Amino acid sequence: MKSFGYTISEDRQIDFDANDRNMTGFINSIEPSIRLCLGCGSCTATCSAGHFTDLNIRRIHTLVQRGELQHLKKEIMKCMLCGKCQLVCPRGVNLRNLILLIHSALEKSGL
Amino acid sequence: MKVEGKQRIWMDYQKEIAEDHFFYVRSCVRQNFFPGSEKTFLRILKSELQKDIYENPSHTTCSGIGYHTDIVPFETAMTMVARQFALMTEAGYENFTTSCITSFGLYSEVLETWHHFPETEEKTREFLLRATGREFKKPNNVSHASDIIFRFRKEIRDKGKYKLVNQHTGQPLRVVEHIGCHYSKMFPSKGIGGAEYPYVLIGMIEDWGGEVIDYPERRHCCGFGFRQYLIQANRGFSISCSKKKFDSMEPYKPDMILTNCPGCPMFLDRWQYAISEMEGKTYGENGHGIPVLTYEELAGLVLGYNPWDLGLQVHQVPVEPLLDKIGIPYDPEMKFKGADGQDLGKPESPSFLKFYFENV
Amino acid sequence: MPDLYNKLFEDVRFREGLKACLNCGTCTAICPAAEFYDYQPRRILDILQTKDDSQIENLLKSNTIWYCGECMSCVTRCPRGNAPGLLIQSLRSLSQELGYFTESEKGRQQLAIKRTIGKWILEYGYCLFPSEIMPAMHPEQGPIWEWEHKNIEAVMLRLGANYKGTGPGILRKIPDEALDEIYRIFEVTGGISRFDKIEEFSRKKAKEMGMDMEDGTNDDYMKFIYTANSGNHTKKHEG
Amino acid sequence: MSKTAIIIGGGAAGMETASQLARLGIEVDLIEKQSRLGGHLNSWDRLFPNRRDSKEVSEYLELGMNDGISLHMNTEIDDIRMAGERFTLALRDGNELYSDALVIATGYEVFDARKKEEYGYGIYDNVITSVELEEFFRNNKQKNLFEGIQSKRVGIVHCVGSRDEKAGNLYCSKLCCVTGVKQAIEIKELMPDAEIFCFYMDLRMFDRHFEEMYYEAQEKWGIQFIRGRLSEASENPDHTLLVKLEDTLTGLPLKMKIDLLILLVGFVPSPETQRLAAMLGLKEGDDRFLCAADEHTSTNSTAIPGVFLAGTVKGPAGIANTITDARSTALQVAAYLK
Repeated sequence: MKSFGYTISEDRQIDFDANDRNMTGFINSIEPSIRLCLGCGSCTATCSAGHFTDLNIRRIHTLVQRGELQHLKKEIMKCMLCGKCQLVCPRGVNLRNLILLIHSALEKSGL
Repeated sequence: MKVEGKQRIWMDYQKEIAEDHFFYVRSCVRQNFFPGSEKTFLRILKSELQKDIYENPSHTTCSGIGYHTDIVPFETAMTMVARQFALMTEAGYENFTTSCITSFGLYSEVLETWHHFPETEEKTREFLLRATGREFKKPNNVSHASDIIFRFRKEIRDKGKYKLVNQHTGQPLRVVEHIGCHYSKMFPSKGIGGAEYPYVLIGMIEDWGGEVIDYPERRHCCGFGFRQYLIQANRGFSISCSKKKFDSMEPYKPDMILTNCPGCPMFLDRWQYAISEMEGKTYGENGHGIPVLTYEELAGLVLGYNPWDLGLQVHQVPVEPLLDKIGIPYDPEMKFKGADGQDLGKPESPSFLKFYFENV
Repeated sequence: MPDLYNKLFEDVRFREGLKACLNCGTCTAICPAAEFYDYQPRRILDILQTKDDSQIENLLKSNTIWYCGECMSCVTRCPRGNAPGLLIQSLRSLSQELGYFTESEKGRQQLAIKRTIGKWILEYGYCLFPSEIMPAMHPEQGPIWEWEHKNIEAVMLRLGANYKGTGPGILRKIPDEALDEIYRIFEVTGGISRFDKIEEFSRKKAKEMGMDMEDGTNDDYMKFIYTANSGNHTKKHEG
Repeated sequence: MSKTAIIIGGGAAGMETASQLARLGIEVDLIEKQSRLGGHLNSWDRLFPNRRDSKEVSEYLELGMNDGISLHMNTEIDDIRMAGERFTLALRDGNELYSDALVIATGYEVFDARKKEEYGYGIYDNVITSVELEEFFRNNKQKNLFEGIQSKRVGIVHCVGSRDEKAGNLYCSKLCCVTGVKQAIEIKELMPDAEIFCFYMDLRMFDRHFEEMYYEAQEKWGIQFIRGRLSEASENPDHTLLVKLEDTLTGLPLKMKIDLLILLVGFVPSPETQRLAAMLGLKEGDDRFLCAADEHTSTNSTAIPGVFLAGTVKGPAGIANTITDARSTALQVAAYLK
């Protein structure tokens, strides 16, 4: 194959149908409160780790719902599991458990 | 898909296209890559339709590619446009027609800007006068050359020798149309059929006997993106856009792609070659690729012009399979000959895209 | 720091392009650049709406504003009549006026465009000219272009062009008087000054980067900006 | 001679105004251009937020159609003349009606979804409006909504023709959000294995029990909400739809395959409302709905003495608010005629 000095890229869209959402199902079934997010961003605003890193807990939550978990391994390590997000969530979403479940879902699937 | 729904929208975007007496300006990309198309356009207008169309040798680029790569300021581009209008005014014409979609978009943008911000028109007039001593009237009618072919598509069909029908199966050819972004995305009312379902090429395809294929990525840009192709480091973007379109249209098995923009046919043609070299992937039947034509080339084929007079030999994706389907005779020996049969050698064969083959 | 927001506001394209964004994302949804680059037109409006000059300065110095392909697909869709594509054009103009474009990999490419397209406009009166489109710089043009380029005069003759000829026709020689006129247009309207700024700021940058820069297309800096790609432009996820 | 009122429009607003005026002893002519009273209510299946059958509300309104109300069905108005404090209505059938007060209750119509060209309504096979879904619920409940469709993914598109300069409507239609949530739940009730997505910009759950319904949709029914306005739909070879939007909470463009796309069409003033307004010289707002005498304090009267407004001629409103508004109009009319 020839090289012309550049590469053909995959698009960055969330390709919902191409994503494996089994892990999403697994996480949501163990922690049903995850479904209740209304996207307000209180969690991200208060996030201790978010003040020092680019961790965005709301974005992580949304990505999990879209089946985009594969890249989150490094991302969730930034979380200090302090639980402030959960404290401020107006819908009582257990975000701390979300982080733990992402961890075990990734581990389960060998990622 | 219900075509009546589209027809209703087409009715909403009727556009006035002048009948005769055109002041013609050329396209930089088209002259470089598809000179036969401009030649054919003038031939059709003059000898088939007996129209008056005038070209002033002094007209230049509108600077559109410079403008959209942002090295040319808006004030400069507006004054370049004004100069073309001045040449038109001096020649006594009022109907301005351009071969280029980037230009068409720029002329439309400039006229709209002058309309909404009259001080910019005043300033432009001052600039033009100072730089060239010229003055101008705004055109009465601005059209893209494809609008004109659209307007006279039925006359072309009536004079035509060929239809877009597969002579082996009797079925209409399956045609994908690709509209240049700057034709109507900025100003939907300036394009025939609007921005979402432009009708300008569909009208030609249908009236000439073909069948139009709508596919999910129809509206996607070819990926030129001006600076995105012109700089080698950015070309990955450009090729990825085209690939997205090919992947999306592939399941519909199109017989050809028809375009109205100067750049798009070049990219849709060349990127098929590049994709084949980079990934071994070819589109279309038997590794031949999907032929990409300009509307002038297609009109020329319908009218029975010699494919090698139209410039179909300077396509990287071979057009012979399409000619065979329509039943258009051609002389393979003459494909790469110069004027008077002069021997110019032949292009090399690509690694994967089938370029040379036995005449069927 | 210059008064950036107000400078942008002087550009009619900026005034036309920025009404009030409601952050719906219809622009980003169909933006080809957003599909392949770490880029969201919506974010551009978000930042501009803050009128915060320090954020705008970052934007003017970033790769971000150079990802857009100016296809204007965003303009068709915006439910508030904003035009992200026009805003990009005004940002790019200002970035070049202030020399900020040399601070980003994608911005630095402006010199290469100026020295090709810009030069050809003034020299030939065309944005492109076949003899200048070197197969080596455009390998994707394929064997067909290699053949055509090698036989350009004969191919142009075969296809009915008036290649470098007088009078009307395809790729005719544009009369010197006409070329003089467009040069004067560029002088009067700020085109030449834009070109000079691109040269001047690039020269400064090349020096700062310790690279050789001459006047053509073959010096180290030109080759570098034409081909350099950090590979950091397409990332989808943080971290 | 006792004073009378004419009410134009036999939907919820007109019916309730007529009923209340009759109760107050005022003689009323109620004009309806169709053959049936009830207006849009006849198209709805169940009402938000409690999903009660709309027919119950229709029955309530019909109970009010008592003595003292002269019904003029299938009746169109050609002209209205004002002389002194009397109104003369020239009807299409050649008859004339007279009154001392006039109530405009000609309502709204739903946005024509074909104008939102990029969603392909009227072009792609599997794009329908929220109104068509209601009709389906009302008439074909036993049938499978997905007949001939393989998988069961539904997309519900908010703000179709609302909050949209290009559709000509800058305003929010405010009832579409809750309609979407209601319909999402109803689809899920019919087909528990359906996957349902709402594509929204903001969820305007402004009224009592609306927010709770949103909560229920998420908690009990697993409806998924994606924050981004739909940018375009196109048709796949298998007649499913490819939709594109930005998932704005992740900042990434998103595409997905949808089997059935439901467009939540908003309110626009009905042509009849606009025609009567022009005839009488009533003031239209920049949203083309009619203006009352005062936006806060005189919401039922107009600048013209004797001309009153009821219901959705003044802008988007739900059934409960429409009925409340109609009662308030009736009181104002009664006070004026006294």
